[in-house]
Amino acid sequence: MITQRTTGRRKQAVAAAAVVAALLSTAACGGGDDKNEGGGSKNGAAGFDAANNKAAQASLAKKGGTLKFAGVQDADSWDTTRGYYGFAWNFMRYYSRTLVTGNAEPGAAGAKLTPDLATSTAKVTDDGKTYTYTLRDGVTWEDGKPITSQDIKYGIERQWAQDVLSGGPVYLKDILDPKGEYKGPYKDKSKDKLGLKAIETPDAKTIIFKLPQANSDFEDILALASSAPVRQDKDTKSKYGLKPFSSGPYKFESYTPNKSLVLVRNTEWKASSDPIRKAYPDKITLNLFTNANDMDQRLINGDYDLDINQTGMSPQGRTTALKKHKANLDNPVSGYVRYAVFPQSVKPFDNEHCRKAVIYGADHESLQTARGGPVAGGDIGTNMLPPSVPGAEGQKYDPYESATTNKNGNVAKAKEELKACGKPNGFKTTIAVRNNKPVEVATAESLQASLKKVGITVDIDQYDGAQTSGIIGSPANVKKKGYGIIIMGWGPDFPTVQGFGLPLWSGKYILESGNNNFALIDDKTIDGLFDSYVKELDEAKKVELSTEINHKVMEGGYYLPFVFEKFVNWRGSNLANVYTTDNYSGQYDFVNLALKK
Amino acid sequence: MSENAEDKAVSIPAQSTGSATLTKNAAPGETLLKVTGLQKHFPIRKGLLQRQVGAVRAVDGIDFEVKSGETLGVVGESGCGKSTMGRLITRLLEPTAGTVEFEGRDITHLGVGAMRPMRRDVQMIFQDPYSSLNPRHTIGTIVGAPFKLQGVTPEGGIKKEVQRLLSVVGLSPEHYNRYPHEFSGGQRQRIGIARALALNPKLVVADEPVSALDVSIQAQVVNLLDDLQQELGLTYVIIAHDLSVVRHVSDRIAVMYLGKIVELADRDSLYKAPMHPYTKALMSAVPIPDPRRRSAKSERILLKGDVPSPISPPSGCRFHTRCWKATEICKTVEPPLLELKPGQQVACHHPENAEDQAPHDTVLLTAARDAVELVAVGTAAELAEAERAAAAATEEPADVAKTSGPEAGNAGDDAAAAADAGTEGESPEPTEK
Amino acid sequence: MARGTAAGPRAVLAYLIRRLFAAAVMLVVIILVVFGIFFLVPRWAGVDPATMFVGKQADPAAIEAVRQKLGLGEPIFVQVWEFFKGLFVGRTYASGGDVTNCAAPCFGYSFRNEQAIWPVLTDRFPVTLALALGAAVLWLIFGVAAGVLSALKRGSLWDRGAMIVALSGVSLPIYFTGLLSLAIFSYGLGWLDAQYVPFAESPTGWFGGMILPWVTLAFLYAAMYARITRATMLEILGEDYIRTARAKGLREPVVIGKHAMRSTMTPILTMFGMDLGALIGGAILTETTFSLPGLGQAVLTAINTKDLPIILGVTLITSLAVIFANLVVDLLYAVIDPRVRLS
Amino acid sequence: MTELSKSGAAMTEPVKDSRPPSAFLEVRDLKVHFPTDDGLVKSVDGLNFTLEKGKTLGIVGESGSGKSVTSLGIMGLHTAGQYGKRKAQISGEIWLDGTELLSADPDYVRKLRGREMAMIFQDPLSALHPYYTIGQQIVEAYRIHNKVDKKTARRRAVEMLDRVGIPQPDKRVDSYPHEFSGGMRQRAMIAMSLVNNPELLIADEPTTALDVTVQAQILDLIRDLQKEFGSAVIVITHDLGVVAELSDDILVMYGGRCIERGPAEKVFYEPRHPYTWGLLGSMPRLDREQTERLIPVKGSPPSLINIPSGCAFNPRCPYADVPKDNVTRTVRPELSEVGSQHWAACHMTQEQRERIWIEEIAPKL
Repeated sequence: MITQRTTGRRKQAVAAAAVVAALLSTAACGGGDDKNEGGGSKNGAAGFDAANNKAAQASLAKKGGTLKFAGVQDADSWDTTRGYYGFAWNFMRYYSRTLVTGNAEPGAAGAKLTPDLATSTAKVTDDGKTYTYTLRDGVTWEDGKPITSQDIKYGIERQWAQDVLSGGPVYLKDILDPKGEYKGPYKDKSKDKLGLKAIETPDAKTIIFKLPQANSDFEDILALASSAPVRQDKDTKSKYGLKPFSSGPYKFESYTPNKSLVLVRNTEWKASSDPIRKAYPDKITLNLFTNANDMDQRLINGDYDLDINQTGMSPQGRTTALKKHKANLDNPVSGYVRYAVFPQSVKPFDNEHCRKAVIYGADHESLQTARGGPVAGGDIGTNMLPPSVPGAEGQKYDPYESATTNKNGNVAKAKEELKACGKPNGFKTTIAVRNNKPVEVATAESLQASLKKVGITVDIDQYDGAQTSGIIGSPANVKKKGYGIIIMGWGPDFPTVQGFGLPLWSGKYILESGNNNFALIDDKTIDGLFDSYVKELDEAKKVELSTEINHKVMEGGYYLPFVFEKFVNWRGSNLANVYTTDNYSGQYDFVNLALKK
Repeated sequence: MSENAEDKAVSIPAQSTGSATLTKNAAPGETLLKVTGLQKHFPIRKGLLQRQVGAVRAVDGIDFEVKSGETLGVVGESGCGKSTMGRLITRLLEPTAGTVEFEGRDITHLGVGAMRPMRRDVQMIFQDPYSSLNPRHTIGTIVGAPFKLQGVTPEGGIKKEVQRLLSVVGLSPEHYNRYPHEFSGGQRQRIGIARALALNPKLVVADEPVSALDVSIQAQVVNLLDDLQQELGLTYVIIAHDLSVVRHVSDRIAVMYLGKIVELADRDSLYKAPMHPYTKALMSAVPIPDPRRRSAKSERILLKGDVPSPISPPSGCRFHTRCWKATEICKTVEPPLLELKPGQQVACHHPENAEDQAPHDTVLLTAARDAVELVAVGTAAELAEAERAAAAATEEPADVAKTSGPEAGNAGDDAAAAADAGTEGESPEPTEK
Repeated sequence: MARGTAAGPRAVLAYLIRRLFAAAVMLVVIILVVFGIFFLVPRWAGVDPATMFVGKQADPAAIEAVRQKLGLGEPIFVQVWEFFKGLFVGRTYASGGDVTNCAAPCFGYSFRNEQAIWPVLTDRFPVTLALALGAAVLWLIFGVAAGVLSALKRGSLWDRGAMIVALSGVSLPIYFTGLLSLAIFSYGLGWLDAQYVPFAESPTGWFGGMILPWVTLAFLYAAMYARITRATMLEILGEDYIRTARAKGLREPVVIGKHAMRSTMTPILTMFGMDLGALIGGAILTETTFSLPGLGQAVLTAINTKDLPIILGVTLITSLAVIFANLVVDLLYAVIDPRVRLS
Repeated sequence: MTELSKSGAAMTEPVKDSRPPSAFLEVRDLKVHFPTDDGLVKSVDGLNFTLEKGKTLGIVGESGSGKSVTSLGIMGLHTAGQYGKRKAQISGEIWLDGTELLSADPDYVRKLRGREMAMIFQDPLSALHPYYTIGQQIVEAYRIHNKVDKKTARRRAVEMLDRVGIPQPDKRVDSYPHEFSGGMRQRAMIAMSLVNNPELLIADEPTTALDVTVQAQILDLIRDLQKEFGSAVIVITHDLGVVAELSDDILVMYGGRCIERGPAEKVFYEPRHPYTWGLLGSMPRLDREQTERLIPVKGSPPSLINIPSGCAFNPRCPYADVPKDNVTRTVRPELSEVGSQHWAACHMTQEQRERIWIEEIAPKL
């Protein structure tokens, strides 16, 4: 998933924030309108963290009304094939269905898969290479026609047409057609445009996936919005995202990019065909803002119910809300890990002792503070696996004692490691940091300060954050620029060790451009563990393997995790049945949000 | 005259050595400046490509000489080209055609570098004592600037020399460190004169040196110029619109009309017996500070309309559109500037006070009949009285004015057209009033 | 300044043609500069613009396709030529079996939003125009009025107060005054709901939502105009022709309102013409602060996402607007001051 | 001529407890002072004169002598359009046709401006509004005081332009001031001033900005029009030639006060003040034989903030020491009658002055 919320324009706004915040607090004092105080009442907010991993005020949910989203960032695309933003996938469940999907339940339960278009989860052969699904009866498109297995196949095939439909995840393409033989539906010579061999549709109700190699996360991938059906006669290719054809309870009424979106009920959708979606509101709107403070203020005022971007409030809005409207806030774990990573191509980070010297030398508490502190920033990161991923141990696994003994840095240990590295007097290197993320710049400065104490001198290079993949995604460029430390963050596309860690830690994923394995980890053991993982169908074993992969990565000292990210999210007082879900990394589950009675 | 007394008390180096004056300056009577066929046309550009669509013929072929030690006065109305002429002979402007010779040397097209030594010998005094002095510089800096520009260090240093110059023009040497705003108009003009005198010039061109000054101050400056000429043997070209001032200061006078010299004569000849009708009209127009003259039933030649545009001056004699003596020849043939009497040159076919140059051509142009009006001078009250007294008189001046109309007929059209373009000609000479 | 008799219709026409020609040249230069900034500068910096348009899993095929679609493989002059062609005859974007027609006037096509630019511009331009015009009316009325009053009551408490406010108006940035006004009037006191409502939906709602943006944008300029008006008015009041007007026996309000005002308008109009360009900048900031769905918001989003076609389109349309408005100002100038001839 | 009851309004005006005026225009002890940062500028400091209809008064003086301030004072233009705190302080009495203006309602005085009293200014280019046509400006001047439609007013404007000698007046009426030559502009200015047949016309340096030949035309025009309309005229100028031509009476101002006043002939031929002598001696004259040197007045005009004590002219006066006891430097001389209708303000005795004039000054002129 990609988050792009904190953009350059924030800086200006932040500048004026202090004054405005001061004014606001006085203004709010005089208000005397305590609608946000007190938990659980019919008109009141449910209370602090009331919806974090549990459903708040589910009993107050009503049918009808208009659910109002606000946001500062539009989706990259509302085309199910092309979208990659987490909030977009979350929102797509309103108008698109997949064979299987995450449970509509709070917390970890939400990440469990449940059949959606399919009657049950897949029948998988023992070798893990064949997945068969049968479609439910009564599943329809917005024009009333039934959804067929061919529609699902066509929707998936669209991933192959990267030249037209770029932007979305391509896991299925890599798994089903690793050699890239299929050219996509638009260049498909067959009459029905369903030339992909790996998927078979013997009849309209049955779909069979034949994997060249087993992948134990395959069903998780099928649960992604990018596996949603698309009907061939309604495929408007690159413009599909402007008006996707609905298979869910809502359909597009109007959409103007970067401005507004309105969903209305899809009258052809039958509740009986859908065990997941409750479809409470009559109408769902999204309005886009340019001024994040303005948007937060409108959320607080009750003009809008929810921030669609789900990346936490802006610093100013957060301050106000924490003071005055704490009951409206939840503080979930975002699924993101924020970290520094050491490219092994840049000396002396080819030596693991030098990497560890940095880990020991860092003041983890001040890094956490730079990220926003325990509430807005998150708990000190002690390892690389986010708590929402199965196999994660959270702060219980702390190989460098970052959250305990060494939380303010351990100079002695760091010096020891430097000696072992052969650089007893320290060394010089450069931190690469995105210039459009003030918080990351702050962490870089914090790191710079604490490393100075152990004799490691660092320069900070702020590069154009909009061109991340071109600058740090090219290992050659990283080496040339001497970026010994890169500051980044990462969240899972789907909540498994594969969905999170494969692009970061697998030697196969070292790419010339668009690289995300910044550390250039090419470790046979780790690659072997991933291979075992994808073949393993047993859930418990998968969890064990996930834990092991995490341990191996941490032992190599490739990463200095800062925090297991948390954010402060606003929950409108008017909302019922609100809960966060691990399926979307701690975001509220949009699909079953309701307005209060 | 206290200033005078002071002036004479100051010793002036150029004079103190007696003969030095003569070696420095050309002997009196020798030609110092000679101007031949001098022209200056300011192009008028229009349109996207800035094509030249015409020219303001500010100075359009004039010849004259200035002899060492004399004062040549130049008079004329706005737009006649007198200021442009001043700038041409000081080479502040580059002539379009013709030559300017100074001490026998052609300086018409000398470059900046070659002109530098010449600049010492030719200096200019400007009309406006307020705007010609930099308000941020002290008097010492202003008057001393020519030394620095020319790289000359006078004996005893610049400061001493500047203080000497200040006393020469009747200012106190203590004024050295003051700024222009601390001085009155007359004092500022004295500063301008001191600056012009700094390098001991041979020729001083003064453009309207007193017209911005009050009457009582005017006289001070006129006297000062007079004294300086006598003491330093200076040669002046004084440009002015005020005929009385010009008469007072000049030995010879050139009258200009639309870029041409129409009459060039000794002062006394010119004022006693002007030959050119324009000169006559010009002198007649000057109000005389004598209330008795009006009761003496004196009459005045009143020219009609305005000066035509220097962009398209009239053919033949340029004055023919406003001249009461104009005949056919005046319209077609441009009269040459001829010496009709020793010391009096005039460019006219039918001069006054001299033999008619084109006696055969006697038919007046129709416009000429209305070109001029003779009016009585007097206060309204007196005239009203006179009219009542002569109620039965057949000739009534006011009536004539009414029936003919001030600018009737063709002449009127010309004048109107001229009025349109009139001020365009003024633009190259912004300082003229 | 050439002088002559009053300009006839032919002179006005010739003037207009000349100005339009100059405007066209200007636009071409603007297009070239914007092209240069967004296509050439990243290339010099060693970054392929095409990679900015693809997603997280950068597929080489996708990058190539984007490059082809945007025409980035072509030399810059071909790209520019294609763009101009699109303006007049429309153009077709084709890639991988996906064909998109962009009818004339084709201002380009945004691959971020899969939209032709022209509808985006026509959708958003009225908002910006309404903001700019409303603010311009406000600042002209209040700025000029305050300036005149200050001039007439020179040295009074009103004068000093107004000039202090004006000074603060000139010095404070829009996002500050904007946020401040939002905080006070919208969030705090709740007098005005500064939320954009389309005019067609509710004219009163639209008006209510525009008040704060108008005032915020106008404040900056009103302050400047008050200062310039005051200074000019004081100067004009010293003119001889004002004395003449009084000597005729005119009432003081007529002297000020007719004779002095008309002359005062000349420098104000000159300044107004120059401010039009800056006004767009101010409008962008204001739209951002108040989340108005205008051109400013569109261009800001486009800059953040490197959506060149939108940026180019907005730049063009605003340049056109500024050039057009300047033409109007120049014509008005000639109407106010007869000495100015259209040449 | 459209006649509005010009004198009727006088009855409604408060009449000052003062002796009634003896002339059409009577100015009594007029003082106009301006407060400035540097001090009080006493531009006019106690001025008296009278003027009858049909007669011309010439006011002569150098820059800063207070002559223009006097004219603006009579027109009431120091109080109209005074903004801000620094207002001109005016005292004295101005009686115009039986009405005292300084104590009158300002709006009443405003109505008199342009109708009963009008003014011609020095520089017609700056005195005419550059943005309005000549016609518009004249029409406006006419319609303020006459309830007529625009057409009638325009006819009147054309008529006036014709009267002041502007060719093709029906066309030129639509021209802008900048399209006129200097002389034409001044004619238009005069047409505008006279459009309501004012009984008092004040011409402030009417020809200073003009060329000699044009000056002659304008002087002729003013004279002619005055004869026709029978107005009282005040001509303000620094040019003794202009005064000599136009004026019946002459008033010489110095340092904000009148130092000599009398019939033109007396002032020119029997001047009784050293400053008047100085003015006459400073002037090169075309009508006399060439003199070798001019006789200037030494020094510069006084500052109006620190007017010299005693006689304001004493620092520049060659005869300051003729009267005894240093009286010229301590006592301000009052005007005293030196002949029929002829006054001068000088400490020297009549005899002394007569002797100096005849023996020392007159021969040199």
